[in-house]
Amino acid sequence: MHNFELSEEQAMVQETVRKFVDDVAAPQALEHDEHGRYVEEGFAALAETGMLGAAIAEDAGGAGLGMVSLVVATEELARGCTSTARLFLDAAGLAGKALEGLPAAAELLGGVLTGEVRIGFVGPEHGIVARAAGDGVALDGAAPFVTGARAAQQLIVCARLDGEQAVVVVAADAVEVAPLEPGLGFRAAAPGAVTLAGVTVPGDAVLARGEEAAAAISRASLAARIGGAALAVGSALASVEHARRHSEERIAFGKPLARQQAVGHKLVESRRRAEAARHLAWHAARLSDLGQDAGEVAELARLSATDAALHAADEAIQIHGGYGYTVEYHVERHYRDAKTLEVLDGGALALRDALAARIAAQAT
Amino acid sequence: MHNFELSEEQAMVQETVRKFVDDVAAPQALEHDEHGRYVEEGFAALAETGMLGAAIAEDAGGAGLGMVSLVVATEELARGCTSTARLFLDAAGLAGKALEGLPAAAELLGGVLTGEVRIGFVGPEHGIVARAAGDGVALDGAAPFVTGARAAQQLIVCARLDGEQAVVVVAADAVEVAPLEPGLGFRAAAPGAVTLAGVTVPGDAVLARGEEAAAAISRASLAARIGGAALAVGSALASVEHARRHSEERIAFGKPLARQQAVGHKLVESRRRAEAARHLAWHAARLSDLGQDAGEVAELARLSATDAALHAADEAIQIHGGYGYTVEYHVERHYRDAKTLEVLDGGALALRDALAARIAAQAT
Amino acid sequence: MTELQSRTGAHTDVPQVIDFELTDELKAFQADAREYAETELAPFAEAWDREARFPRDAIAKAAARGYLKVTIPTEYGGTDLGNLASCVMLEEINAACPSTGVTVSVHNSLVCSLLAKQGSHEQKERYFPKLRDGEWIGAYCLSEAGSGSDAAALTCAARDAGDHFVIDGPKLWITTGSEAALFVVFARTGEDRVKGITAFLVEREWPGVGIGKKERKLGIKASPTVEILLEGVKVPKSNVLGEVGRGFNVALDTLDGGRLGIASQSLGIARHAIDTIREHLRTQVDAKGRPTAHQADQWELADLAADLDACRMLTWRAAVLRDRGLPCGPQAAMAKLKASLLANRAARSAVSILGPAGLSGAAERLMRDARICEIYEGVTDIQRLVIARGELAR
Amino acid sequence: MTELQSRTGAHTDVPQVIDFELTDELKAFQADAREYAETELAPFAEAWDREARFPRDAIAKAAARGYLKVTIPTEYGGTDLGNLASCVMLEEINAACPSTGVTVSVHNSLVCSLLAKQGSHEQKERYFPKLRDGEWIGAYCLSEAGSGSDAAALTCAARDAGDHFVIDGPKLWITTGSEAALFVVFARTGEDRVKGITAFLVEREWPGVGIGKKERKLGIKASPTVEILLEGVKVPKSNVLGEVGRGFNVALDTLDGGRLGIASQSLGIARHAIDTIREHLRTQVDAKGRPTAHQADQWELADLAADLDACRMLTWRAAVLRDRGLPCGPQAAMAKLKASLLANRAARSAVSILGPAGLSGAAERLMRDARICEIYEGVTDIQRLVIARGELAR
Repeated sequence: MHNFELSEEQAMVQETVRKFVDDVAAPQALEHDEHGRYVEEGFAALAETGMLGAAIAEDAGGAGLGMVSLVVATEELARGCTSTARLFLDAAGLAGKALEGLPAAAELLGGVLTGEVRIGFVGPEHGIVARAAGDGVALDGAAPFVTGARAAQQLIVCARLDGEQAVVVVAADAVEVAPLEPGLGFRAAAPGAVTLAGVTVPGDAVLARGEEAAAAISRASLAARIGGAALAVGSALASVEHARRHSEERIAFGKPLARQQAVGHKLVESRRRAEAARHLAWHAARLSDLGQDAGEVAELARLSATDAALHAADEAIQIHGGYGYTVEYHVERHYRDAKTLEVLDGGALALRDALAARIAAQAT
Repeated sequence: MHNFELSEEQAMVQETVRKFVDDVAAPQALEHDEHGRYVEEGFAALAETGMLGAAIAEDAGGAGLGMVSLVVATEELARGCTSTARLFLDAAGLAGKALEGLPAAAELLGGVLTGEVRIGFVGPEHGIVARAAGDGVALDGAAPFVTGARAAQQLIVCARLDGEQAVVVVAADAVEVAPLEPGLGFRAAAPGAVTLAGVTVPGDAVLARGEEAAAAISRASLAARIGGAALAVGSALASVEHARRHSEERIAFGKPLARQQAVGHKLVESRRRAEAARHLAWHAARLSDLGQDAGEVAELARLSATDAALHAADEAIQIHGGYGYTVEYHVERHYRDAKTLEVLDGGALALRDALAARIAAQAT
Repeated sequence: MTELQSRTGAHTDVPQVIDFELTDELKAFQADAREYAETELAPFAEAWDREARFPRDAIAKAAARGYLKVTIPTEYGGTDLGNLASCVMLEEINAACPSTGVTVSVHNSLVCSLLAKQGSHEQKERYFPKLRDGEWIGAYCLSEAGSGSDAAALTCAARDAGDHFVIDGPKLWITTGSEAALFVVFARTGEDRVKGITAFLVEREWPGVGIGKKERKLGIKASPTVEILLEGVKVPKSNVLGEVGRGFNVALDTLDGGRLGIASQSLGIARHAIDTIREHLRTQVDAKGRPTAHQADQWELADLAADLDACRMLTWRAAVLRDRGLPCGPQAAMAKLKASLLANRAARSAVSILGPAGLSGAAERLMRDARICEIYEGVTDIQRLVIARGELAR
Repeated sequence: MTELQSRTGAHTDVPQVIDFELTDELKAFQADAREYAETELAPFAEAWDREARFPRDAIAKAAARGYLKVTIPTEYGGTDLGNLASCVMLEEINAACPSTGVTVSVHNSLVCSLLAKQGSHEQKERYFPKLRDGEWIGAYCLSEAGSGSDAAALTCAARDAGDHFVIDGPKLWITTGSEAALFVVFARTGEDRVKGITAFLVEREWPGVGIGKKERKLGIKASPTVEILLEGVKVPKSNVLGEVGRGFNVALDTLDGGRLGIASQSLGIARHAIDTIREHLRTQVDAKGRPTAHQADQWELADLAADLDACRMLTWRAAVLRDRGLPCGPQAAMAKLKASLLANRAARSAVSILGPAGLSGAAERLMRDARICEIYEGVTDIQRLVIARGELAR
């Protein structure tokens, strides 16, 4: 139903990722999730496709295909494996965008984009505090749920340093990363609880501070919103598709479930929300690629999309009935992952507060 | 926040209508609504701008600016006067699009587009039945709520004739049109209850039948969905704007209402729904203008938009408190009109059924 | 092992206090109110709405049945039936005509009940004989243009002039204001936001009392909502209701009763909407009489019916607590919150399910009337605030 | 004038049947169950969930307190406490551990209550002594791969072989199936969709009874859900429960009780979620101890708290009706419908409000456990169907 026009290169991103999803990510999604097993090989294979750099500027070592390419790739990944999609977003979106404009991080960014350096991103919402300590800085704070943390070699930490923002890189083995058992979602994305108890890093680990850091964090935040929306849209569409197939196959009271009006209307409402969110996400990506302010649309998109994903998964479970409560039908996984995504990167309430501030700031 | 790109001519439609709204429609909206007085002069002034033909093909006497121009105009009108917007949509969208491809209706269409012929549109959802009677046909059935009916010179009636669809034109003074007192919404749009009790018309009043009629009704239906969505979006945005202004001005517990988180979040949620619906409506219009199938997106848009409009008006009343319950603050009018629109043109349940059928028809 | 666990008798022997049925006495009262509503209100409510006409005769008939003295103590000629009986009665009245419903509710729960609780013997002797038979209707003057939810922000001034006060300043959104003969007026006797407020009994006929602008409203149009003008009104000190400076507390006294009144109004509107939907769906049957109604519509009916029962129990529970003199602030707020939301949802659904035919007639009036329930006696968010405070203080 | 209206006494004299308080006896029972839940379940529930471990010892302790015999008649050593007491008990247990809750609920409301109502004296004499003290746990085998909501579509076959039946065909999603010693099995003894179904009492140890695949689930992981394999199982005719061909009616008998059990489970989960939210918000105070919690979070708490009270009343009302032997199908469906939706909303809100910290620990488990409440004992839409049918038949 869509004619979201893609450039030739963007279309190639879509095709490449779709193939990766069909061949690698989707077939392993259930098993990795159930056992909480990190999708290590899958992520390595994804990195090998070169897709991690699609949305990164060419002069920073990326392919320069814009936020639209991030949206395309994340949406496709999320249809097959939400955990892989989240790891992709962490690297290609949050970390990638944060590091994109930081000369001090060029080498690190290179490693992230090739997949040689596995990262975890500790966003500004955790309120990590940095203070001068010898030649370097010491970090204090905790982030109760960081995707990729248990597999990360480096953590990119957004912190407050002398009243300014700062971006700091910390070796993962220098901090405490506790496993989350079972943890609600993204179980195959190696999530962990990160505690920074006065860990010290040398001065050159501070990749940026002040305005440079604020800009980096702002880029990461936009990627979290637009890419997060795309992730949720992909998950929502997957839930709808699982539910649709089940409702066609499953017979109750002498006819397929899909012929029950109540079931059909559930699918319609789920798809309605997913499509509405999808348009917002794509629009935000296009605005961003045009150099326009995409902040508000991105916030609306992420709010709409996580709502759509949770709703779609919830209804998909309901359409599956007892089957939906078991781990074999994908939909309970989407339900957990959708709710988890809603809470991450600052959460839905913070988005509402930000949007309310925008409305209040309008001229009367 | 939007960069919905318009052609030069479409931008001119927007500008013209916006000026008309500011100068004519908006200032009179409250008073006409309260007294249930038909916006006769306003509609005449609107017709004089030539806007009724904006979306109609050039070879049918229109300006050929596409469904996007219908969306632009309807959205603008609805911000100022929902009743005028509905009358505009009836003429420029439903009737205009139905008649657009019917050679037999060329003269009638000309009259409609100049505003010389005021019409009421009785859609297929009313199940009007036509049967052969002498040289012409006789029509039976009732439509409990038809906007413009009390001011109409001609009614364009979608009917079933010998198992086929038909489009029939009937002189309004030949049928029974009962006033609706008070009637929920569109009070300034001269709504009436139309009863067709065996009214006979000559053969040439059957403007189309069979496939030609089906195509005409399908065009009208698409216009009702896309244009109806635009109307609802305009209404929703108006409600949000009324509420935002009130919340800035009104002090409670020592600070403006807008500083209460709960109020801010209400505005955010209303705007979120309106913007999501708006993207769907514009997308449907663009698909249609590109000659692509816009049916599904149009259905999603109209469902989303009427939901958004009702929600926004409801919350706007709530933010206004006691003021919102009085007729002076616009928002109770939007509340009534939004609900009324939801029920017209087949209603929301029929849209959900249609969308469910689309999903069920997908290949597995 | 508790007594219950070690018991050996059958459970039917247990005297179960918990119950959800009305007494036979209350059922008879309910039937009386329903008969009144069906015969004296339902046939006329649509016309009263259309013409924005106050139903004087119907109110007189309500008075004749004793409906205007249910909160008046028996020693002053009232029936003092209590909150539960009031709720039962108001649901019936509101199921037919919410304009009549709010008239009765304000008279009973905001004026008479306040006089009963706060008034002096002399005040009661003077006013109850007129109020109990509907000769005088009561109105409650708290709101002002700048103070709705934030009642303590009121500015209407009462100046101490020796043996009397002089009241100045308009009151807004006064239900039944143009028809009432006795007003409870809240005015400022001091600067303190809360302790500077005093309640007064003001008679309509006193010099300086006038009726200002009449509001044109979305619904409950047969209940006049007006501005009450108070210009140099001399009020004898004997007409202070309660104590000087205690007016805010006096106002707080009425909150729970007023909310139960609106919860009951909401129940009546919701029930009417659900009845409308049910009757409509019942006409949709196939040749064998099997229902053919859309699942979507049937499911909506089911959700609404469950919520109606739930909201009624919330309401009646709070009423029973109040009848026993127990605190019921959060419970009354819960009832008002949920019932008012339900009334609106049910009314909107009735319009949707009836389709274009629902755009005029009973369904659309339900939708317009219902909308006020979320606004007066404390907007929805105020109810949430009250409940949340109660929860956080647990 | 009704009796009430003409009364002159104060309303406090009226013996009001309507009430919403438990008897002292039930309160003591409630306190006992709460103490059990807090000491024997709450500290361990998280570990049981993580390890998907059936809490055998805790169930034994429940039995020791008499919780497994509340639906067993006193003449067979039970306490026959009735539905209201069961609901009160189950809410407490489920507030700590929904896996334990569903184990107890199935044993009581699907197995013991059915045996009490439909069983022969001999069957009762044989099985109740084992069931009442938890020596044997009961399981209920109705669902199959092709029949969930549409129970009458079952295909498991029971062939008449003279003095016994031979049962063949697997049963799916059997709660506590791997731990139970007695199964109520529904199987097909005839072709008629409804009249071809018969209920049997089948012992775990009989030849041909096996445990199949164990389901891996979103939540209630400490309650094993398994496939029960029935391969050529010989069942003596004396073990037909009720009559041959009346199995569907037997199954219908358990519906309301089962739904009240899940409604009570939902109440327990919702309450736990609301408690979690309240405790979290209570920690958010400024230096003066004033709450600083977001309005959005406070409002959500308010909505949930009101719904919890409403859903509890819906549940208890249906239980009281059932205790009196009155029909309560729509009422039980209302309770299950609204309470299960509430449990899910409350649990999701707890995760949201706790933020990232809510993604592991108690809140996330609540969200996973709650989700089953909308599925078993009739999915949500089946409840709506039951209620709508009741409404349309009014």
